[in-house]
Amino acid sequence: MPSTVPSGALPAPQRLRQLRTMVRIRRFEEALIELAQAHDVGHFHVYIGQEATGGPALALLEDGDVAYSTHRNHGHLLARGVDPNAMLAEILGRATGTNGGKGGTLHLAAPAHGFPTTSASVGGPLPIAVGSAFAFRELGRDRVSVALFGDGALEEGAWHEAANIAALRQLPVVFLCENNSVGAVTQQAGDYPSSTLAVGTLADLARPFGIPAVVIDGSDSGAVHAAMSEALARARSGGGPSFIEARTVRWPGNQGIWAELVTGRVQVHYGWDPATIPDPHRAWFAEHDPVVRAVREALASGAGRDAIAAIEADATREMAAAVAFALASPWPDADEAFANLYADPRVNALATGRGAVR
Amino acid sequence: MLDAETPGALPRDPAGALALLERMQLLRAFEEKVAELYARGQVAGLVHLAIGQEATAVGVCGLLRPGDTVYGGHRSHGHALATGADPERLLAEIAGRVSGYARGKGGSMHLVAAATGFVTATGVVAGNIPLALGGAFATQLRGTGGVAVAFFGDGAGQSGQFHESLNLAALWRLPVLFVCENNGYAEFSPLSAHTGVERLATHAATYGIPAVTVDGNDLGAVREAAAVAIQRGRRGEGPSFVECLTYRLRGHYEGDPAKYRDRAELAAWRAKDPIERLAGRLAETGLVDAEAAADANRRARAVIAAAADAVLASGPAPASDLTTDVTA
Amino acid sequence: MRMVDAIREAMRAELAADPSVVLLGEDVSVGGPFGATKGLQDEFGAARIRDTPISEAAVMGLAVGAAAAGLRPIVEIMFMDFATLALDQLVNHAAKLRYMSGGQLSIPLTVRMQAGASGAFGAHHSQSLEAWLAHVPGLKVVAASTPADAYGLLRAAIRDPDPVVIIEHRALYWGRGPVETGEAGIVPLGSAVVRRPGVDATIVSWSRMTATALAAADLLAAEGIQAEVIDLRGLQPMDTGTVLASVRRTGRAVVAHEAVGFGGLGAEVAARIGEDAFDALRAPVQRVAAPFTPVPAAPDLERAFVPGATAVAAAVRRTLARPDPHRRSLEEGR
Amino acid sequence: MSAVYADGMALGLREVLAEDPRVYLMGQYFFGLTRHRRLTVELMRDFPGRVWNPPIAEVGYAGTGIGAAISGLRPIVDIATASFIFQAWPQVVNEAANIRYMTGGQTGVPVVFHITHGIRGGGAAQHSHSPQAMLMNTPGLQIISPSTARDVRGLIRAAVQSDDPVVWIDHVKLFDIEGELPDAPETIPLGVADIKRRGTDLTIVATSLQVQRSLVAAERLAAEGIQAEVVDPRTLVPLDRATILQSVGRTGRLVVVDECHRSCGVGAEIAATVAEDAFDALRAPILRVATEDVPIPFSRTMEEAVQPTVEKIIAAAHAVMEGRRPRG
Repeated sequence: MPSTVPSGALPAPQRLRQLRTMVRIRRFEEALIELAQAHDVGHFHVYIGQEATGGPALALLEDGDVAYSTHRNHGHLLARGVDPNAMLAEILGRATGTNGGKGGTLHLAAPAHGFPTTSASVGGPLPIAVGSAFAFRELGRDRVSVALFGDGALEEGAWHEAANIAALRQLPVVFLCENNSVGAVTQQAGDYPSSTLAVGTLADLARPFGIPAVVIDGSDSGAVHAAMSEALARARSGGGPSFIEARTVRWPGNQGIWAELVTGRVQVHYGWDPATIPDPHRAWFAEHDPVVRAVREALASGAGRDAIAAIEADATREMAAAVAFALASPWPDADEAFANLYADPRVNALATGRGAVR
Repeated sequence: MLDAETPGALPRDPAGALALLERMQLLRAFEEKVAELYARGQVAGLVHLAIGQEATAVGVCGLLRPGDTVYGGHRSHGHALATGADPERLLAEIAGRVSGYARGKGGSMHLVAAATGFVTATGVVAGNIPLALGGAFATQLRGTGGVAVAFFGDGAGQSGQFHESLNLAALWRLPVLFVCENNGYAEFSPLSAHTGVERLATHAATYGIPAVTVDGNDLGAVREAAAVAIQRGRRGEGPSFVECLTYRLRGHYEGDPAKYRDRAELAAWRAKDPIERLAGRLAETGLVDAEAAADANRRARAVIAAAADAVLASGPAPASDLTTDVTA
Repeated sequence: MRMVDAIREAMRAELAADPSVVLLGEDVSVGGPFGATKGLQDEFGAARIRDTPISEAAVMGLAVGAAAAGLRPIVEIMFMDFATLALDQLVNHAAKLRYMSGGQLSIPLTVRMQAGASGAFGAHHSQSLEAWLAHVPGLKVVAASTPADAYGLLRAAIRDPDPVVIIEHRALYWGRGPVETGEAGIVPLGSAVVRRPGVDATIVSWSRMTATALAAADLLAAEGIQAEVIDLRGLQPMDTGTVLASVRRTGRAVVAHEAVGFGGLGAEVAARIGEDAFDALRAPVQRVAAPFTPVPAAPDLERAFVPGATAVAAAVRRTLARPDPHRRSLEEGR
Repeated sequence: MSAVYADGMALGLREVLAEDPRVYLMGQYFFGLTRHRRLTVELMRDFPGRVWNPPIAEVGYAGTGIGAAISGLRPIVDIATASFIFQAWPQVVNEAANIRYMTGGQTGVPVVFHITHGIRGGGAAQHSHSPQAMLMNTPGLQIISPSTARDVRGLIRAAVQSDDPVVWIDHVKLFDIEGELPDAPETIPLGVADIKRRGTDLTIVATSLQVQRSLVAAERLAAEGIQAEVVDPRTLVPLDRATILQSVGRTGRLVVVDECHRSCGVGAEIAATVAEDAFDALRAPILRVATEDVPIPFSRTMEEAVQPTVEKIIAAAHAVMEGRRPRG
């Protein structure tokens, strides 16, 4: 059984910083779901319920570190400071989006913030993350590459091949598995926690490779902070890869294929006034919601309610503005569809048949 | 573990013991003949020999019964022979003759002898492992008690298909036997250059698949481990994993000078030749004396020599066969 | 009946008729993302209707092995894009085992793949990759444009002794049409059908583009141009005879598909027409297809990516606008 | 200076390794199992640490190459036998090819994937693939397909210098083909075809090994008084359509020779595009000489029958000269 990391004790300012990120992620996703009621946004995946994993973990990365995310990437990008205006615009397919409308929700990318590309192919990012780690090592850069993935990615062969290479060459990569399968509707595998993986503990999959592995409560921002700090330090000091399994409980709105805001918007005062939590989803907010939990922990660390309420108000305003920005943004020109296939304009023109060849 | 009365351990009757020895000798004679024909230019293509690994093929396949299925890889002449496939038709296939099992369409790496349960071999490392799962799935659905066997080398253990297959077999409790013939080399480099994992059986254990590592040059040890695993499969208790530590005495393929390994290592493994070890043990126990063993070897070589003569006399695969068997 | 229901009814019929038919896929027990398999597990049990891990390679390989052992597996690939993950098993194993074994093995495997660009799913969930599969000897590839064909082709595929890939366009799933169920509804693989007769030009299309081609034919009819629309249905093997017969009558051809044009199946159709109906051609065969780019996510860009009826109609007009002097001079020169 | 193709390859690799410290070779089978394998050994000796032997895990190390390229290296990833690229497919076509476009131009993937394609003699169905048509249908990849020592050396430089993924395709039967190498390194730009032989009567567009076969065919045709122009596109993506169209514009007749399977092969695209844009110039149907639509059979006689040969090229040339289809 891999070791587990206990919740760390963090000071109030750090708690508040983490909380700000988590509330911003939540408000972003809530705004997106509401937006989808009125506009044809297409299909997307939200990060609600996992904020305490990506928020604190990715806040620890430094300039030049990279992270490779998945179809459920919005929270990851926000955690590293990507502009929500550009993110939402991309999700709506607008010219002002992070990818100029060519990626959409599944492929949000922001290289300047350490997200070179985002793959929506399950397991796809893992070998690529290992490759960045390989480059860092060979180039003598003290940087770390993070592979972000869900429990499903471990069912792919790509995981096995990537883990083997990372371990064989002791590469500076962190495998951060966000196991949100707890409470999933399709769970039916009897003895196993995941419906489609025949292992008792996902982190056990890293063991044969000799990769240090921990299981943590992904709703516990202190535990995430501690585990990620250790993994990053190991990577930077030449100690090779690490594996973190962060377990979270699935948000009730994520039960179907389309996210639904069945719980309504979270209110930070649920943290100090649990009686105000609406009934149907009381248990989730009170016991599992990482945002409400972070509010409680911030209070316990000495932070004031006013400061927390201000964070919420700021985030609400920020995301309302992002929605307005995205909706007001222009659509890309149809000609844009033929740009960016290749860097060399001559090759691009030859291949697409558009634009000047020479 | 099994006691001496179980079907896994070496037979206690001289005829049974001799039959196993003779089958191993047949595999050896067959592959030496392939090497000879290859050197003379009478066999083309990529040819991978398993000389030195006969105990795993004969050890496992000798325990199978009709309805069981076997799925091999690029080094699988022996596996096919061990299921009882006809040496002449196999050799003809390897030599690209019309009398081959696949009328020359498959060749050395893609042998198929469906009638004896050797469903297919593949030239893609690890590609056969999921196929074996499919055979196991079919017998599970039909409730026949049959098992499927996947033979693969240590190089396959680093492949994603290997991982996916272990998971799926464990999840669905498929009656499949994973036989890893760990001969220490993945193509041209030692296993340690491919993975930090020393025993590939460790991966199986992660999925809760019962896994053992045995001396793959000891026929008795292979049979014992395989027998336990096969029984488990027949009883509906799911997959098993047997890692056989062995060695190929020739290069990765015919023509490979195998300079990447040293003479001492080769000599040490020659001393552990599975056929000589079995013969020695049978002589010690008095079941089969040296003379009987030598007679058996002569018989095996005669069978192969006759097969080779027939193959060389038979015609090449006709070009008119080219477009048949693409679809039904 | 909606196409998605027709697909389910086809599977239901074959599952009921033949106990060796099994269904494997991610989340098929709950119907998959589009509901095509809904209720089948209740009816046929968890042994035959199996949820799989997200392990496309192993699942495809397992299905190939099961087919070799006599089952008739149906594999659902949630998005055709994910076929990339199973390609080794499809190309190197499913397609080849009969041939490599000299006919000893049969692989009666059906692979359903949902495909196409709609709904702004972006580059990893929108591709039409039929040209790859049609290039692989040993695989059969079909695409349905109507609920009736979705039903009939799928039943034929499941009964076929060889691996068949059936391409289902996501944008067609909820479209309705008459479906004749039962044996009479079975559609033979590799048979094209003329959806609309015409005399002036031939439009060859499949999958969603057949509706686009028909819309183009309506536009042209208003101008007095009668375009014949062929729905190829079978992409490999291809019913070249129906195509050539039409082109020999009309002398002009347009091939319209949603996949990327360069290296696409349209090139194969055009090349066959050029080889075998050269003398009948009165204008160059025009290809209408997606540009040589990945599928963009933005709805506007996606619309720019998928060829529309106006593009198809314009291509037909181009073929008609050509005078045909060189052909005559060639004849005279001989 | 005179050199064989493999020497041109080795020289090209040596030059890019020496010039650019970001270049890494991931894989050791650049020369397959041929006698030229020693060239890789020499590169390993001269560029220590820059040549890596990965596990048999194509998805894993292809992706590793992609990630390394994103983060500042210029890896040349050797998938070896082209048939194995199907295992790496998700990374090559779904990740590498899409990233620049999907990210709206933010992230480039300067990786090179090397494969050795084609009918090699006894490779059978799983070691003889020519997957370039499938790769060609994948926007985002560039494909180089050299046919001479000079071209491979110059195209390697272009591939490594490109900021986007390149698939580099060799044919194992090219390795021993003699050619001339210029004294100084040169870069041959992507998307520029080369007219390998001038002629006035018909155009033969050929790729990879088939360029060499077409040149032999052209010499024989010349002996009959037919002057064939042989155009080598050298890169399949981007394709230099202009050079091909100009040639057909001059000759009015076209034979396309390519080793892919006929249906949806490289030849289909070239035939279709010429028929679209040089229709008025065409005086005969375009004919394709391709590998038949069957898996590659193992046996020599059948292998010979499925692939493009000098004789088939000549027959096709005669047919287009006469304005008819060849018999059979």
